[in-house]
Amino acid sequence: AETLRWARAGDSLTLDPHSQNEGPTHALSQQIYEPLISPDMEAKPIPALATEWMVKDGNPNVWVFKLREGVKFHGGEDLTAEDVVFSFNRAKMESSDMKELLVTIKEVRAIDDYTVEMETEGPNPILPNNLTNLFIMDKGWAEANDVAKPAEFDDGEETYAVRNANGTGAFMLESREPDTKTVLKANPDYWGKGQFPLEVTEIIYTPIQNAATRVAALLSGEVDLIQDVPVQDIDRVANADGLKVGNAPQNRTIFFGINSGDADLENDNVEGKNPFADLRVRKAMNMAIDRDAIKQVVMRGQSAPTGVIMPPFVNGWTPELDVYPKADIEAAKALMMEAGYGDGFEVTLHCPNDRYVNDEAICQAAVGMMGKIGIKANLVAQTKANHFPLISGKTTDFYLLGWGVPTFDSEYVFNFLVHSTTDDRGSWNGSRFSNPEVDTMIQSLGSEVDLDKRNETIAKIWQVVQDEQIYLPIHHQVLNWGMKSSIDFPVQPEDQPHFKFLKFN
Amino acid sequence: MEAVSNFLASDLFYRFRKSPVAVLAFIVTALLVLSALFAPWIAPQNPFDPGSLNLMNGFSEPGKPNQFTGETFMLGTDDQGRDVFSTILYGLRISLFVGFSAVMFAMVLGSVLGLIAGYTGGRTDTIIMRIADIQLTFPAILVALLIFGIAKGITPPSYRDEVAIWVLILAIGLSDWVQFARVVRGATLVERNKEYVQAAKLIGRKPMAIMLKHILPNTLGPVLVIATISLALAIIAEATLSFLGVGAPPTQPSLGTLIRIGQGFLFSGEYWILLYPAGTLLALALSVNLLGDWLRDALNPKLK
Amino acid sequence: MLAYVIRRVFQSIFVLLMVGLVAFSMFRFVGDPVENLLGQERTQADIERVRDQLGLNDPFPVQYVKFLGNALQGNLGVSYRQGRPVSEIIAERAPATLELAGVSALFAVVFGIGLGVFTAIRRDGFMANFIMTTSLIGVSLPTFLIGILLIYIFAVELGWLPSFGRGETVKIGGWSTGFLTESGLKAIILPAITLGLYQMTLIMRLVRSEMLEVLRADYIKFARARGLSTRAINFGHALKNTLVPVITVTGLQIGSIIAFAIITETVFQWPGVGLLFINAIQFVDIPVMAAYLMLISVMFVLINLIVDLLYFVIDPRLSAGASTRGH
Amino acid sequence: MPTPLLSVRDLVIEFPTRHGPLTAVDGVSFDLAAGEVLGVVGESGAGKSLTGSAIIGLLDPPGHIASGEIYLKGKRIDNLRAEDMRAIRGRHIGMVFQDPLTSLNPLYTIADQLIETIRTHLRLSEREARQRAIGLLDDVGIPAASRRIDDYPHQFSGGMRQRVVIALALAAEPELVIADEPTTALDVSVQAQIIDVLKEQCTQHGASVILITHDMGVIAETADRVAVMYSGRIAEIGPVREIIQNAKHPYTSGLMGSIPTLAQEEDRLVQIPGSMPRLSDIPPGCPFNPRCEKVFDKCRVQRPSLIPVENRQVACWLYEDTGTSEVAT
Amino acid sequence: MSKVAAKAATPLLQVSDLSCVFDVSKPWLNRLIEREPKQFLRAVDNVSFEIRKGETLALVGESGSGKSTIAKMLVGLLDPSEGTILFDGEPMITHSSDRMTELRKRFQMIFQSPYASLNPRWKVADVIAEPMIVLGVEKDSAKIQARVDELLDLVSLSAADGSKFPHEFSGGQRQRIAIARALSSSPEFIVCDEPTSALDVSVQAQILNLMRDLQDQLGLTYLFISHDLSVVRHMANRIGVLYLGALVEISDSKELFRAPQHPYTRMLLDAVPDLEMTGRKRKEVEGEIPNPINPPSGCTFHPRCPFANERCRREVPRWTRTKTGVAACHGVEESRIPETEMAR
Ligand SMILES: Nc1ncnc2c1ncn2[C@@H]1O[C@H](COP(=O)(O)OP(=O)(O)OP(=O)(O)O)[C@@H](O)[C@H]1O
Ligand SMILES: Nc1ncnc2c1ncn2[C@@H]1O[C@H](COP(=O)(O)OP(=O)(O)OP(=O)(O)O)[C@@H](O)[C@H]1O
Ligand SMILES: [Mg+2]
Ligand SMILES: [Mg+2]
Repeated sequence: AETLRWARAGDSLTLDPHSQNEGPTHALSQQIYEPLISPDMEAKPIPALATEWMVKDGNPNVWVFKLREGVKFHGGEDLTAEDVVFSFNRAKMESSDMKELLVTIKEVRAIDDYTVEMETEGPNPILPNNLTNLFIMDKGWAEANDVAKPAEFDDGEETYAVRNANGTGAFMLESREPDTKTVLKANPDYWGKGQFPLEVTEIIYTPIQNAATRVAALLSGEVDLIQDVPVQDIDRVANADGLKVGNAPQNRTIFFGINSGDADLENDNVEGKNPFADLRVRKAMNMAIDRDAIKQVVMRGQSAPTGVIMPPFVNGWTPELDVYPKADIEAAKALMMEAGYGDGFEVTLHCPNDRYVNDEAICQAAVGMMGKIGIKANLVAQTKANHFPLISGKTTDFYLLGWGVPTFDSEYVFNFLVHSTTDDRGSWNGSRFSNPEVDTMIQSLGSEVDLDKRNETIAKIWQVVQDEQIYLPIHHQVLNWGMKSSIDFPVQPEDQPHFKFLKFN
Repeated sequence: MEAVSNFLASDLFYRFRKSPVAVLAFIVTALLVLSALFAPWIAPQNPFDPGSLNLMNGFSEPGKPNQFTGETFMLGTDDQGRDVFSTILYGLRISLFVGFSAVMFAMVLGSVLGLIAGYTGGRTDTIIMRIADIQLTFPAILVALLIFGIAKGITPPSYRDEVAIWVLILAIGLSDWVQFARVVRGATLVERNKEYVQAAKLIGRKPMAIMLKHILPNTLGPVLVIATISLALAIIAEATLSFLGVGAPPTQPSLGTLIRIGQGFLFSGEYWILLYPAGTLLALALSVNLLGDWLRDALNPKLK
Repeated sequence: MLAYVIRRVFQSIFVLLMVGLVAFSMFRFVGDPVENLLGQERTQADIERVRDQLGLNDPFPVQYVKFLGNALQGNLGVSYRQGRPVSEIIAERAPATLELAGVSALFAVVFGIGLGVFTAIRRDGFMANFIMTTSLIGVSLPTFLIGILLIYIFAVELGWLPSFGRGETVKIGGWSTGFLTESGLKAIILPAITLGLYQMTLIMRLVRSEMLEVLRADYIKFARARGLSTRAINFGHALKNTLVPVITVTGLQIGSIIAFAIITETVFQWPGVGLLFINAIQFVDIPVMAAYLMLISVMFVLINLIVDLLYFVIDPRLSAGASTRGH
Repeated sequence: MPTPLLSVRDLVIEFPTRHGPLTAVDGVSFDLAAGEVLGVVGESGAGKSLTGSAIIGLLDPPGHIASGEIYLKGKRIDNLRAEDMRAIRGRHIGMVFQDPLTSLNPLYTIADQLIETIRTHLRLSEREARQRAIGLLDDVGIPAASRRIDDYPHQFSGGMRQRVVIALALAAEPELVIADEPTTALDVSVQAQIIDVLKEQCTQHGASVILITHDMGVIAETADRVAVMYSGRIAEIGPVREIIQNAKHPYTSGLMGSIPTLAQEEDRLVQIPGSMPRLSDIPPGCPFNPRCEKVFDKCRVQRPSLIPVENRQVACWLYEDTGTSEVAT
Repeated sequence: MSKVAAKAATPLLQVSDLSCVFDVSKPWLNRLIEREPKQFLRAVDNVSFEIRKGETLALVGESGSGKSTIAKMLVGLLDPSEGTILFDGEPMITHSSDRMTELRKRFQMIFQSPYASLNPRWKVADVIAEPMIVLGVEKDSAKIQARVDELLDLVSLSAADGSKFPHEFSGGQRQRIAIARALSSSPEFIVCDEPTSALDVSVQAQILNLMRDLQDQLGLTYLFISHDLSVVRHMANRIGVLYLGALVEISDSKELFRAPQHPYTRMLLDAVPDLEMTGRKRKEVEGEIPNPINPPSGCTFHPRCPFANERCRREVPRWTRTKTGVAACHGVEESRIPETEMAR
């Protein structure tokens, strides 16, 4: 029997698999519940509860999923197509946080006990990518415990599913004290026996928020694995006896947003004009950023500098796009001069201080770099709860943001960051960039079945994004997990450990 | 002139000279205050001018040339390539400024309210002291957090940097005025019944004049003691608020902010980012505290 | 005395209302909870819907009155973040904080009074001076730094004590205690010292100066003149008289121990209400924050009330002429 | 001559200061017979209290006995170990302080304080001690003593409290009671009562008394002998009646003249110019010389010691060779 | 000499039916719960007297008898609850501030404690000059300086002392400074509240002498408050005896000591220790002062009075002319108190 003591900064918010769409929450759910298609330790989709899936012959609007047979829930119930239909419908409900991922799905139906069909509004070639965090619950259990609906924030009662779980996963819930300790036990009847190592018999999961304390816990041997090793402590952990650090590029890119769309800025000292509207200024800023220095010093080598705002896993990414300019202050200054801002200007830079790896330090470094070309950036660093509303509320003109692409497709990026802000798109487009042509192109992606054609459009849109320099990409984040040397466990790009893969040596 | 020679001949000064702890504490405090005052002339670098920093200098070890730039820094550099020595000097400036101003603010507010409460008595007294009680009911750190929250809400984001320091001063000051008010009120209650106050009333002196000219100077002894000790507390409070992320802006770090930044590097071997600012803070707070302690004993006639 | 208690209670209620109001007004500024509740993919319509559901669109006074009304019925709302009743969460977390605060307070009071008495009696001794000077270090470093340093020394370098958490806990009724297991007892040492150090120093210095003052009092001199033993004088006469002023400050300090637990709990990942509060701030979990602030002030008010009543027990002058202490 | 109860020899009390030690009491010597009442008068700061405190071993540091000896029943007590001296205090020497309001611990009942004192010195059970305590309170004139014994000090008036203090001082039947201005803080009409109680009790228990006071009147009525102190020294010591009616030392006679009396008719009081010197600048020679009308050269250089004149002792050069009074006024 | 001058003079100060009541009730909630009524303390109870120009009236009485309260009312530090005070025919309380300033120039006060009556943070010269400046007696700073020097000289200090601080002086010297301050606005009337009770006898003699010298020189009128009968006798032309806030006897100074009328006056005199050693045996004084909040009924002195009867317990005595002055005593009125000449 091997116990694994696991720690990360934040706790899962709820055990209800559909009420929060958030990393740490899914990370815990992944151990207990399973989706149809699950990401593996390289974030590649592999069969989980579904063994096969394909577009239905003759109808591009329908996906067909074949379910795994002989799967039992922890409570002993058999997994059937009924449960899948129930779970999808539950996830589409108003109070679900997963519904946005499923908007294109019109209907989910059980064909027989082990076949499910999903009909979408139009052809949706990338639908399976959206399903890796969509967990399947047992219909009977949910109904018996009155949790047929995901928990609502406001209805005052705690629903059973928030604290209890009945999944098909490799681990079963033993006990849970939110924010303190959660204990999982190996599922003796797991279908995957023989397919996965399944060496862990017990997981003790403790969130430890304070970075220093978290590292201390690992160093003092009180935990076996921590997910968020501060970059500066990597060496210390790696060099410590019996500890090692694993790393992998993460599915998240860090970049600066600049308001190039408005006629005038709120947060600057230039009257009646928007300096960011001038492409030369944006180019100059891009050139002023020394990404290598940020990598070298701020990130301690733990980042991949980039010239584009999408991680390399994403469809649409090319090495060419990823190329970034070398820092060139002189050239940048010249551009500023040319744009008429030789004397610089002042602007406020908004930054979160508890969201991304060294977010505040990156901003500080950027302030210095901007300073070198005459842009005086006043840094406002604050907690994410204050930061993000500025972006979505369009009240910041210069800000730091990190973006991951759960669908592994550029469309996701375009929808949120490039499309003009409308009711259902562009909600995070703090650049205020708005180009009707580009918008049309983005809209076409959703229903384009011809993948080549679709990729062509994607490339075109990226070209505009790059030419217009609407964002200033910085780097792709790198994940670092610190663990006992005796553990053999790769780092998962989505920061989601699947402990059924973990091996001891 | 006369005042100086009087002071030099006074018992206070004599006792001061005879107390090695007090002398040492005074020297350390004076050194720190002076170096903060003259930071722009002493510091090799202006760490508050981000444009002049070179990120590549980051994490230079004290006294060793940087592996990329070859530059050498006496006390090393932090994660932003700021010279730790310079940053300490500038941070000290901020810490001392915040500390002094907060204590000043608390002192003026507390003394005035205490004076009015003690002198006027009656309902005014009750109201003021009730407010003080409520204030005490609410832990200082929460008060500070609260004020910070409110100030953040009502100031436009772009001015936050400028107002951050003032908010800090307000927050610390507001959580600290009560003890001044209590002490001054207590002293005022004693003084106002003394006959010299009656003598002043007798000739028709207005309450304002009596409070300011007669009573106030006689309450200054204890106020001074509290002020000294509060100064140390305010500096620490500033550091604590910085730890909670509501302190001085990171581009203009105070000692507290520096420590908050530095504590992240405790395990990674860049001890200097934490050690030197923390050492400075300790030296400052300790010597100010020791001075306050000594002053309290020295000014307490009963303790001779 | 009854009148006194009644007056205190009324004042306390007033204090609570004030605190509630202030606490509540703060929420408007800590950030928008909706942003955290909804994921990246939310639309403007979602935001509006949730705001409406949470009553965030009501005018501020309406929100406050609603909150108060519910609070009076013991309903502190539901945590945005955990989706559970706040009262339940608090009930679950309170034992950790109370145990920590209790041990810290005990540590502060026992050592504070002990060392205070010692340094007062041995006023000019080397040990006393040494203690006095080093004790200042305790108040010259911010709490969080002391905590981190303790972790570094005792957990990482020496490996003697755990660096975080409460260790094993045992549930007795609704109360989970760490006092009954070895790991639980070990786990509380560092946080309790971190949290209590400042207060200990304060109490110690206060006891010392009060005691020195009392030792000069006429009745002490008279007690000496009657040939009473030093023990009887120091502990029977001087200490008891010292306690009268010390009690107030100690009461206030115990209150701030609970408040300062925020920092200690953050550093030691101590699963108490302070940590809950800090998490709540980050997630703008308004109901939790409000409940926490109210809880803290209720505790403060209670402690103050107890302190005030203690006076009546200790000082016979008060129970006779209850008005002698009026402000 | 039998050994006196108390004998003070050349007592010198000093305070170390930054300018060297200050001598607050300088060469005080006197004897006290059993059952005798010795009055000590003098202006504020003359060293009366210090002398009293030194005898009972309660000088507040940094004050200390720099030289001299104190004997109680022939046994030297000024150099005893703290614990031995403690056993003498209360048991052999009792003390009454000036302010009855602050002499009692406000947090304990009268019974607590009395019983504690009694049981510290006498082997008595709690009940016996309580009985004795009630008896003591009765003796000092506290009405309904058995009921009031469980009251707290604040429940008594000033006069009653001073009675309690006297009871406490006498609790273990000391042979010597030092009363340091026992009536100054009390009302005029009560003062006399307290002095009466004190004297009566001491006579009853056969205790000697050192009565320190400003008030010549009190001394006149109470004391057998009086010592007049000036600047830390005894200026004149002798039987009360004679000193009051026929003071020898110019200071004493000045002092007597400066007291307004009920009988006096003069328009002006006798007035000694100036004031008593501060400890830090006591003039050489006789400390009174700058204020003395009859000063001559020797007074300014040489310090007079007590010279027996008639049946008293005077520290004044006027009486140096005569030994009798020729200049008496 | 001063005593002679006093004879002809007209009243400078007329006090009639003066009372001062302090509300010493517990807070209302306590009263509500403990069902107690409001409590009042009559610190001064219907006191009437007058002081003629140039004379010294003394008030004696034990602690708490209301001496200081009367003094404070006379100089305007405390508002009377009832009664009037006429200063030179003018009511003491005027709301015109000009009139008030004019009045204030004419009276002054000397306090008991030489330590508390001088502001420790002020230089002596400033202390003395303050009344002049505030009352606008003198504006020119050179003249003020000259006047301060003159005053210091008048009280036998040197002009150089003006630049020192109070703590550099002995108690007697400080009281001289306080006197100098009192004189700086050239008042006619000075209230002295136990000016020497904190001083040693030898210094007391200096101060008393100084005060009498000044009275002769400047024609001052004194209200002299003390609890010390021998001092009072030395200073006063007439003496008023206070008991529990009420005047019980006013009489010519010498007469009072020769033939005290009121039993309380007798008791006070009896309590004075006998310095002359005449062998007079003091009479044991009975009891203590009652609580002024609940004073005894009738004549408040009756519980301690050896001559008290039913009437004394019931009825408040009225003023009776006596051979020596006036007294408030049923016994005196009924002439049932034996005429004991004092044995001296
Ligand atoms: N702790 C001290 N340090 C310095 N000098 C002291 C100290 N205590 C007393 N003295 C000095 O010793 C002298 C004698 O003091 P003592 O108390 O015996 O006077 P006293 O005659 O009792 O006066 P009083 O009548 O005011 O009580 C005084 O001049 C006083 O200033
Ligand atoms: N402000 C006040 N509030 C309530 N009671 C007061 C106040 N001032 C004086 N008294 C009371 O009035 C009475 C008379 O006081 P006052 O000070 O006039 O007495 P006194 O004769 O001057 O006594 P002493 O000799 O002690 O100075 C006392 O019982 C006192 O307690
Ligand atoms: Mg004395
Ligand atoms: Mg008085």
